[in-house]
Amino acid sequence: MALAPSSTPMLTQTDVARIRSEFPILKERPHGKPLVFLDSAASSQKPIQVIDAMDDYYRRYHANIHRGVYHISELATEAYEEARRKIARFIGAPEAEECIYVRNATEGINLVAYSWGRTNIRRGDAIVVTEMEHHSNLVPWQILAQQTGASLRFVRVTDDGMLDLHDLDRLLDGAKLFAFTAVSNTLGTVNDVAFLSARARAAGAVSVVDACQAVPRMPVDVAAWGSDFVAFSAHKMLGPTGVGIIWGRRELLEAMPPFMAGGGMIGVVRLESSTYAGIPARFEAGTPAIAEAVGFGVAVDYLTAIGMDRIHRYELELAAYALERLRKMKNVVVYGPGIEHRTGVISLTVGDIHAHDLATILDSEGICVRAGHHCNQPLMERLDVPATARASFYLYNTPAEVDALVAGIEKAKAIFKIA
Amino acid sequence: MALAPSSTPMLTQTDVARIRSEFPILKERPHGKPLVFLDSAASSQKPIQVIDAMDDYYRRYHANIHRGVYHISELATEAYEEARRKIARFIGAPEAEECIYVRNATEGINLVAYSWGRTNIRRGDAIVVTEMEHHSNLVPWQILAQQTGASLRFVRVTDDGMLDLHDLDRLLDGAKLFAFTAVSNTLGTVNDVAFLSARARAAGAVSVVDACQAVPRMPVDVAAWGSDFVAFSAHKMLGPTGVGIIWGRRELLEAMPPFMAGGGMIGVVRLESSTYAGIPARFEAGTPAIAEAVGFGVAVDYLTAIGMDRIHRYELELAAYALERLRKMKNVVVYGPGIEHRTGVISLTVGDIHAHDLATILDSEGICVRAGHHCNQPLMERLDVPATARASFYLYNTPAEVDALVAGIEKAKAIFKIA
Amino acid sequence: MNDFSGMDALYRDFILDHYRNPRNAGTLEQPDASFEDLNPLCGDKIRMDLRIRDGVVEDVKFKGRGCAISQASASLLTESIKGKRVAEIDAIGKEDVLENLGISISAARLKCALLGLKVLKQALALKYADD
Amino acid sequence: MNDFSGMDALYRDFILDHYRNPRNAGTLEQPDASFEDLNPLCGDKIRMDLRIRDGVVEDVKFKGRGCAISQASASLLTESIKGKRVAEIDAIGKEDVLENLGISISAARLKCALLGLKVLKQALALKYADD
Ligand SMILES: Cc1ncc(COP(=O)(O)O)c(C=O)c1O
Ligand SMILES: Cc1ncc(COP(=O)(O)O)c(C=O)c1O
Repeated sequence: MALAPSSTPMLTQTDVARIRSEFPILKERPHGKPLVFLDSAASSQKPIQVIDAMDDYYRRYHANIHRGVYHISELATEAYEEARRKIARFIGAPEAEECIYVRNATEGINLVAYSWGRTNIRRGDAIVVTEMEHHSNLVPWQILAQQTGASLRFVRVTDDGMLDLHDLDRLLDGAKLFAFTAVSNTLGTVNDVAFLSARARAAGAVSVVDACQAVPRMPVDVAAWGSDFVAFSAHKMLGPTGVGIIWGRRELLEAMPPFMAGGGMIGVVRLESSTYAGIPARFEAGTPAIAEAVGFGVAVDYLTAIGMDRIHRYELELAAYALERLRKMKNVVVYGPGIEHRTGVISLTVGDIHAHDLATILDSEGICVRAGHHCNQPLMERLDVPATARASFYLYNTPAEVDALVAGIEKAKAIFKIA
Repeated sequence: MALAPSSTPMLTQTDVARIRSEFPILKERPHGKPLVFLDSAASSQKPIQVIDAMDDYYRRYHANIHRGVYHISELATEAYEEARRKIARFIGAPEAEECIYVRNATEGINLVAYSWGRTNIRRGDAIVVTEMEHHSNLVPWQILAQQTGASLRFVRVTDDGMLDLHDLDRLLDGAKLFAFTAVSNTLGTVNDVAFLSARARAAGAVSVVDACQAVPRMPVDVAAWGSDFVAFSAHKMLGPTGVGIIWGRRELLEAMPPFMAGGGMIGVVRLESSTYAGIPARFEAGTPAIAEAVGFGVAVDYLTAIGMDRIHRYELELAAYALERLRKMKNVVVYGPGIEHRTGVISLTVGDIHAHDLATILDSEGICVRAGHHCNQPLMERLDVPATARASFYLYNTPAEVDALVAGIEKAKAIFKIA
Repeated sequence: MNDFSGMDALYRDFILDHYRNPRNAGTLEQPDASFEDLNPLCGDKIRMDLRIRDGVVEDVKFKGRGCAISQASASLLTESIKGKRVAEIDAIGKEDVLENLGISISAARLKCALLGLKVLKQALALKYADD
Repeated sequence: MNDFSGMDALYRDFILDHYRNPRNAGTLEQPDASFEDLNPLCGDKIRMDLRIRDGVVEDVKFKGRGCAISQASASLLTESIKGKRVAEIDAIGKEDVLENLGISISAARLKCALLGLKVLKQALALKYADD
């Protein structure tokens, strides 16, 4: 995907300095070193605005929502629904009611697998997924296939970490569902969601997009994508843990049976049977993550105020600089495609240093990277590497932190006596 | 259930004053009146310790858990697991790993209905529930019955709001599962969980206890109860929204297939199929509610420090005083059993004033009560009342707030020109 | 009683009167249009039956249960539509209902106040979808 | 190099040596006891094969992949158990393994350091459950 053309100015050093000052955790000094947080792809840090909004919620207007007629319950209900509207606008959802609150993207995908999947997938049907899926967008489809007697088909990954699309239409032929990620959480590969969604639709398959790594880091417009379901988590985009969204097209959601049942999602309940509420309530059984929704809304405000196109471009700048420096290092292997096909997520290995050992040594320098399979075991098999270290960049990172990463890798090489 | 004998001293006025000072929201003045929060059965307020713990988490050590080898991720993982151990101790769970984090009690019950239910319930099997269940412990069983071809049987409710147990053994005969609440959220009725669990076991049925209203307000020991599954929510017991627990006996949990699938709950993932982790990870797919678990642990610390037996006795004291005052009022009908069978949840109606109107008038006096069916539609049918107003008491309430409630009801009567 | 004047204004006499003595209470036999709905969160319920001749509402009855706001609002609504043309009724909006009630309604109670209108509109929509 | 002395201590020469030149690497044909396990969160994997005669471990081989800590720890463990009685091996605890490594391990890496011991114990448990 090419850079979206934009007339808004770049994030300057001053902007980034201000942003950094709003993230309290960046003042921490693990092992006495400044925190260099390069693991935002796993979970981002939170600005003070988000933390304060939840604090304020609990201090001033916490109450259960929807069923309360008193003042603080009205405030809580309104804040919960206002956050839904903000999130809907943020991703270009035609209607706020199409945005269902879930715990995380994983639950969102499972909701589709249970509610849409169990209703529509039958023995002999085909489900298409890709070889670069996070376990959360793979294992639910494996289980659905096992339980229904459907078959799985796989879009393969090329040696440079891109989707191998040469036989896509053959794979999609007769398929009922196509689940794919917008951005690889291991390689940073950016897929063409609009193209893939259109191919799915042309084949009569429903598209399920794992947008966990896309919504935090680039402008997203689900209507322009033309997808059917899109899942993402608040905690990766400056929001709190415990909340995420599954967006779906109204016609699809309205035709789906409930996933979980209980308080808040019902119409008329009799002992023997019940009717259910419309969307989004039908899919939000029980007391929801209210404070978390409020925090999520403020996270979206924060990102919107800066501008997703600027965040995207800044992250690409950091990634380009990191790739340039890392590719020059001896005995460092960087995985994934070139900068024109990726975003700020970089997987690498260093000589015969296992990724865990590398991460431990970087940690001793205050540098946080992830090590392991990144919930991408099949992709690791495909790349024939047991584990990688992964550095991921976000709006609060700096070129100096890229330099710190490079210096940390040099120290690891020295300790392991590698040239 | 009789009051647990205890040698610990009662909560004094001074104790309660100190407790109140630790709940920031109690300083709010809705409509210019002091907040009188009598809706803790829907969701409790939070002490500053809980709010600060989550604030501190986000400011100092937020990171995704389990897969991070760096310092703050270790801190987050340890805090998440330490909270699990605290909660397990709090409810007398033999092992912390038997406590599965869920969003709320509703999800906990659905987890059992999907994972245990779909594996063990077959056409023609019987599922027993009671007429006083919250929708969250009724509708999941209705759906399970519909999907499997099982039948539902109902333990009825007596006119004074108790379970009618005269034909319990007949109802349980041949049943596979018995789902019941420990405490009615509408009537405050306290059921004898140990007795009901034992009858279930004797009949060969698995017991699923909705402990949403029990764990916050009385000492609970799931091992002594002898139940199989127990569900509850943090937000009703001083903890945050977005987290709850389903506890289950290890043998049962270990034999159950996953509910949701994705990151964190897997063993080996290949493209075609996967193996799953042991408990509790098997049931915790995706990034969990980490900050919320941390807050939940602190809520449990707070309750433990005061002592659940004292909290229970104090709440009963308030309830007894409220019952005494309310029962003396003309045109006020109080539902449910006598104080010896209940806890501090009181449903009432006032003349021909609809519960919503009553709640609106009370709100104008700063008094928060719930109005409606309380997610108990079948029970309302049974009691032949379309809606009630419900006042519920907790450790931060005072006798003066009972007086405020009584005065508020008098005002409502005056406005509605009722004697 | 001036310390609860806000509530006195909300539950003014004519609201209580419509609540306790709803106008056009009951049902019609073989109505030309009919609909029942409820607010599942609070349990308020309203059914409306309409007799329509040549595009004019000749008669209307409603049956319901719920709070003073929802029942009085429905009662007032039935009074205001009798003898009106369907096209005129189509034009009735939320604001008209609230103005008719003459009281200020909080967000939490808005659904109560508007339930009658919602049911009325559904009844007409169903009828003219059928035709 | 003294500014990363902590890491130098962790990855001291003899750890790197055991990592790069694991002792008793490989597999045994027809082992008397054998087990393979992995740490699913990080992907470290170890298999251990044992030849046991009269309650004494005559030979042991291990095969694995993973970090320096897990592989060096397993290598050291195989060295320490060769010729030992099964009863003595039963008595080996986490502390012994950590002492043998001679380095301080953070909570996150503890599972790495102990994977070899876990596999060894499982292999023996399986064998003696079978007998
Ligand atoms: C008895 C009972 N069961 C279940 C629930 C549902 O709890 P939650 O909404 O936290 O899932 C509640 C509270 O609403 C309750 O009081
Ligand atoms: C691409 C991708 N999909 C899915 C997930 C799962 O997200 P969560 O754990 O928030 O459900 C992640 C993050 O872990 C991810 O990066």
